[in-house]
Amino acid sequence: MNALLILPLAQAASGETTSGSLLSAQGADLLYLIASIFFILGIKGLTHPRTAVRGNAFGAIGMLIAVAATVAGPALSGHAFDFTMIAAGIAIGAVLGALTALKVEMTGMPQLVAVFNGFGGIASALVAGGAFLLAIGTETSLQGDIATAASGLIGALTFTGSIVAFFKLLDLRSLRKIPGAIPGQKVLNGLLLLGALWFGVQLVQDSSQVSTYYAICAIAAVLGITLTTPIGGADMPVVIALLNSYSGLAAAATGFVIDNNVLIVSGSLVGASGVILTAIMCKAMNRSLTNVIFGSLGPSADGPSADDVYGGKVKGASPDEVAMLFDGAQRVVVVPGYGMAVAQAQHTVRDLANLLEARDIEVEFAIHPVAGRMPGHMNVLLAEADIDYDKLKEMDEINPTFETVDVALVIGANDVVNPVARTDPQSPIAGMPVLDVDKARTVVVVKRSLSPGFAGIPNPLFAMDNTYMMFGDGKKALIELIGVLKEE
Amino acid sequence: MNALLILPLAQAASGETTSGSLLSAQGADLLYLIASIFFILGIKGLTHPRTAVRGNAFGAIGMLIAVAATVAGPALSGHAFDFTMIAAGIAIGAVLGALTALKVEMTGMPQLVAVFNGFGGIASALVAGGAFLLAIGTETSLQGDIATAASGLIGALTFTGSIVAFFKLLDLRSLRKIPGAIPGQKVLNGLLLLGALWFGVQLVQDSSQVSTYYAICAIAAVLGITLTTPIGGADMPVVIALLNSYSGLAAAATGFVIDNNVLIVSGSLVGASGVILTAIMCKAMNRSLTNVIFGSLGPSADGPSADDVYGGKVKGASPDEVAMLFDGAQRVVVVPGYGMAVAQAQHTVRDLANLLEARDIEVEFAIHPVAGRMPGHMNVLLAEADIDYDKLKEMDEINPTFETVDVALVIGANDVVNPVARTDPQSPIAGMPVLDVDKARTVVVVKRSLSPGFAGIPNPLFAMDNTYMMFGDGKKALIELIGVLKEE
Amino acid sequence: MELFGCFFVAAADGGTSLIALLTIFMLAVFVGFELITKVPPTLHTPLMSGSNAISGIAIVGALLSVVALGGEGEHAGMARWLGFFALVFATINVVGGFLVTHRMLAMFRSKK
Amino acid sequence: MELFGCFFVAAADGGTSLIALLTIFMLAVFVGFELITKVPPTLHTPLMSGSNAISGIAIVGALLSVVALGGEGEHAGMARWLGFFALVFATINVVGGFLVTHRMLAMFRSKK
Ligand SMILES: NC(=O)c1ccc[n+]([C@@H]2O[C@H](COP(=O)([O-])OP(=O)(O)OC[C@H]3O[C@@H](n4cnc5c(N)ncnc54)[C@H](OP(=O)(O)O)[C@@H]3O)[C@@H](O)[C@H]2O)c1
Ligand SMILES: NC(=O)c1ccc[n+]([C@@H]2O[C@H](COP(=O)([O-])OP(=O)(O)OC[C@H]3O[C@@H](n4cnc5c(N)ncnc54)[C@H](OP(=O)(O)O)[C@@H]3O)[C@@H](O)[C@H]2O)c1
Repeated sequence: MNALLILPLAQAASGETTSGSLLSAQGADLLYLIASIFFILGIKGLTHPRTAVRGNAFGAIGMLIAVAATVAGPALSGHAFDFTMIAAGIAIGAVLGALTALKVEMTGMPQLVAVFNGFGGIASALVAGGAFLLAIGTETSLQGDIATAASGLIGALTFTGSIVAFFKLLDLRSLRKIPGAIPGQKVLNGLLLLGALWFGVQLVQDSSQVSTYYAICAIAAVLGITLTTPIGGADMPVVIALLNSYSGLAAAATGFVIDNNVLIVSGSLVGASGVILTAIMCKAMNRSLTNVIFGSLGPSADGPSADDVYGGKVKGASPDEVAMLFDGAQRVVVVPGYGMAVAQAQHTVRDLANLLEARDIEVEFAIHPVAGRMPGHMNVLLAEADIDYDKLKEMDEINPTFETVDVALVIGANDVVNPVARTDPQSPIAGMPVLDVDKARTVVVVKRSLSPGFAGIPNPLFAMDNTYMMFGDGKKALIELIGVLKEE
Repeated sequence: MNALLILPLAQAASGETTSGSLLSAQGADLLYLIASIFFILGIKGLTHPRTAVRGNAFGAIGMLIAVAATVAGPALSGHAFDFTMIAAGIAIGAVLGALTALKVEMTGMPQLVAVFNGFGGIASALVAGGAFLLAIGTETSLQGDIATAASGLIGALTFTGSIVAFFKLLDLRSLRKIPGAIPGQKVLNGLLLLGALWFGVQLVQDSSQVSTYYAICAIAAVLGITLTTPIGGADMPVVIALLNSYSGLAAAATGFVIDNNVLIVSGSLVGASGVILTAIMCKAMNRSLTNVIFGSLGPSADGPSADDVYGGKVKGASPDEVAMLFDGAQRVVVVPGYGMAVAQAQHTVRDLANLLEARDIEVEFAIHPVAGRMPGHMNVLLAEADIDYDKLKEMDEINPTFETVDVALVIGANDVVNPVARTDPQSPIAGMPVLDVDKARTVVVVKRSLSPGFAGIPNPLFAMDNTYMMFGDGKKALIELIGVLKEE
Repeated sequence: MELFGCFFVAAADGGTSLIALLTIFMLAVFVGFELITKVPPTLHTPLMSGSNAISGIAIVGALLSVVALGGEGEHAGMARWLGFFALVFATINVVGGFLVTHRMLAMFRSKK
Repeated sequence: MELFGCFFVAAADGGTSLIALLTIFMLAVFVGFELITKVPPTLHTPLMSGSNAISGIAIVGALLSVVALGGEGEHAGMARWLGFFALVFATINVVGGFLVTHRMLAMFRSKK
């Protein structure tokens, strides 16, 4: 279908002006162009922490301009429509969005991003669907038909996929065992995709049937579920980044449907962003995207068992003992991991760092690119706790210096400090770049047990001579440690 | 005028296909899109020496695609035209271009770029003019009229400006004294610009007069001359980069005239490139663009005279004496400057470096961003002499290490090693970042006399205790030095 | 409608306008790639939520769809509800996305 | 034709097509800026001559103008010559520019 042929939508794109609108169609288009510039400047702002707040504001301004151009433009004026419904839609959305954004814990960011992603995707699919419905009975263009089918497919898939990701992230541990690939999973997915594409072809050949569009969306929605369900909960961040990219592509496709440049520009920006983040995460985990989506990463049966690795070699240490390790230390590096996020220990970590610094100890934070469950997850948590970002060191920067570290304090990190990645080419994380914590003079690991991290493999670091395990919940253990240090 | 209304040109842009053309209008447009992608990938290739050759090839392929799309597209087919004339035009251009490109000495690059720039500019202006002529008598659009006027103005100005720059670069020394700003120069330039703009307005108001377009071009051509003539010959590189940017803008404007995306995309790329190079050069010279274009940078009367600076303090050294300085040296840094280019000494420098390296001396090259007369000028010359680009160090990298340099060998450089830039806030080059050659243990300067460099000021480096002047033409002096070193 | 060689057919249907849209798409993808490879890892989470908010641009399409609220056709009723839900979802995405990104970014600061 | 507020008038005349062209222009400028700031100083001279060659894209316009060679109008004769010279100049720029850039770049190589 070609939205250009629907009268009201068309006026936004063609040359006609409806008397009564504040802006001519060209005026509105010019504002859309300005909005695109703001979006680009917004992303540009995010390339540096100093300009990032302003960049985000630019993005918001761009959105405001685009909305204003639409409202004041010719498309909305001169038509009888239920203004209450628009106002209600915006009000409901704004309140829900604002509440969620203000209430969410920083540890809940992955879930939030997942669910917002899904909303972006479904909105695009719904818009394309609306335009499709309105165009029924008119002649349509191949361009519009293809874009409509693409928008429905990608949008619906993004929606259900994101919702699954959301639930998987909500409670990682309990859901982790459940799904697993059902037999013939890949065949099923393939069939679903073929089905959706088949209906897409139908839509292009005959764009007068509403049911075709619904069928595409329904199949894509099922596909979104079957694709994401078997993926390990901890792989969800990669999936989310990919879905982020899809939500952008859906918006761009909708731009082709309604012939609107600003949708195309911003959709492409988001699409590129998601693709790059996905690639970064896969690289940091040394896995291919296909492996993340179709491979299963379970505890490998043939690797060394936990007993082999730990048997009799693990030394526990009480907070008092750990406190003594800091006597005379000059350089301490804190390695935060997913467990710190779970324990919400970031503020306690900050207090500890301040205490150590008050003793003239140099404290730095070593941030692994996939520590936690989102790219940059640790940075956000530590920033929340008001820790100067100059103290956060990236892996490549800090790795060569671990030999001069007196105490490496590992808080709830596991896989990202597992030396097996370097030493055992058979291990499931072989080749994944890790923080070389084992080279520090002493290592203190704070976690609740010897249970494995996301990759499900034992970690020989815990059994090293110079490693001390301080068992306990991240936050509680650190509070005790702080208590001891203060008493001294 | 609006080229869309000219029948033949229009077919390239509208939906009609002329029977007999190989490609539909849409096919041609698609090829133009692909050509644009090649241009972007071409520039992207230039971001690393390893991919640069491929990048340039991509650019050439893009151009080939664009030309093929035009020739095979509907615009050229089905019309009676003199094919011989096209073939002749292309043949003449290709032969002249290829000969120039293959014959030019690497030291002549600035001149070559200048003259090619001018050709690009005039070609754009001529195309816009041709389209304008053909549209006379038809109704024209404001967009097309504005773009035509812009293309004529920028194109003609770029042409004459580049030609002046070319001649100034051909023989710097002899032309340098001649021009100087004539009285009332700025007023004249302002009047010319106003005149050109006035005719531009005329053209927009009444696009049926050929003479209006000629008037714009003629005035702009004069303006190109009066603007560039007073600018010092050594400032020409900045002017060339700016004109480079203009030639891109002219192409983009022509793209608006004939409604062609590939012209707009590639024109904008070139425009951006020129602007950035201009900014980089201005920054490296610590001058503003206005100062380059309108200011005059002569020997400042109030600065210390050459006698004050040099009187009795300059030590000459023979090749034999200089050769001895290399005995026991461990680290030598070569600082090439404009004089090396004039003397065409790059191959001799390479021989010298090889000789020193054979003696286990570490040899590096310190490249100042505006050494020579073009950004990257020294890099090209040294690369021509087959010197590994890993040995070329940028200013910021090498400056902190000059204290550990045994011999700094300055070959035909002057301003870029003048410590006055750091020490004397009154000096015309105050604040320009320079290579801290004066911190090396010994300094050897190869030049013909004590005469100043481009900035026209004396250089206290030459009078320092640990500086030895080896007077003579760069190439000859080095050959003698090599002779002595080989005898030893 | 012929499907084979559909891309060219599509080009033929949409005219230059489609090529212009594709050119815009291509250029925007390049801009996106170049910019986003420059975003430091520290800012990857805010980038994700911020770009997320930008993908809520579908709000513009949702607003345009509401003109259907006054429409008469057979499917206008359904289109109205699709538009309404699109509006709600897109607004959540936009408002929530920019706000939460702001909250996160406001936490980043150098004490230097 | 009114000149004041000419930008808006221009938009009104050219229709969406002009905005699309402006969008393309804007995006291409961004791509250019982002890419070119990444070019190392070593390659600035080849960048200058290479981008120079790209600005010879006016060759496309020159080729399109030659259709005037068969034209009949009052000014066709003049337009023909303008097109011819545009073709010569643009071809010199293109052929010479890419060749000389290639010559320069071929010299850059790491011996590692
Ligand atoms: N960041 C990303 O973008 C991303 C994306 C996809 C996948 N991943 C994967 O996620 C993993 C991240 O590595 P990681 O080292 O950060 O985490 P990890 O390997 O998943 O290990 C987390 C550890 O934290 C401990 N823990 C859990 N709750 C705790 C609490 N309340 N207090 C203290 N400790 C607690 C757990 O041990 P206990 O149960 O014994 O306490 C667990 O061993 C990598 O394998 C990476 O590939 C990351
Ligand atoms: N690279 C750019 O992009 C660019 C652009 C614009 C302006 N500039 C300006 O150009 C200057 C470049 O500095 P620079 O240090 O390279 O050069 P310079 O300051 O111009 O000095 C060049 C020196 O080379 C000597 N020389 C000339 N011919 C020679 C020969 N045959 N053999 C040996 N020596 C010879 C000259 O002294 P004798 O006559 O005594 O031999 C002269 O002092 C800076 O002031 C910069 O601002 C550069």
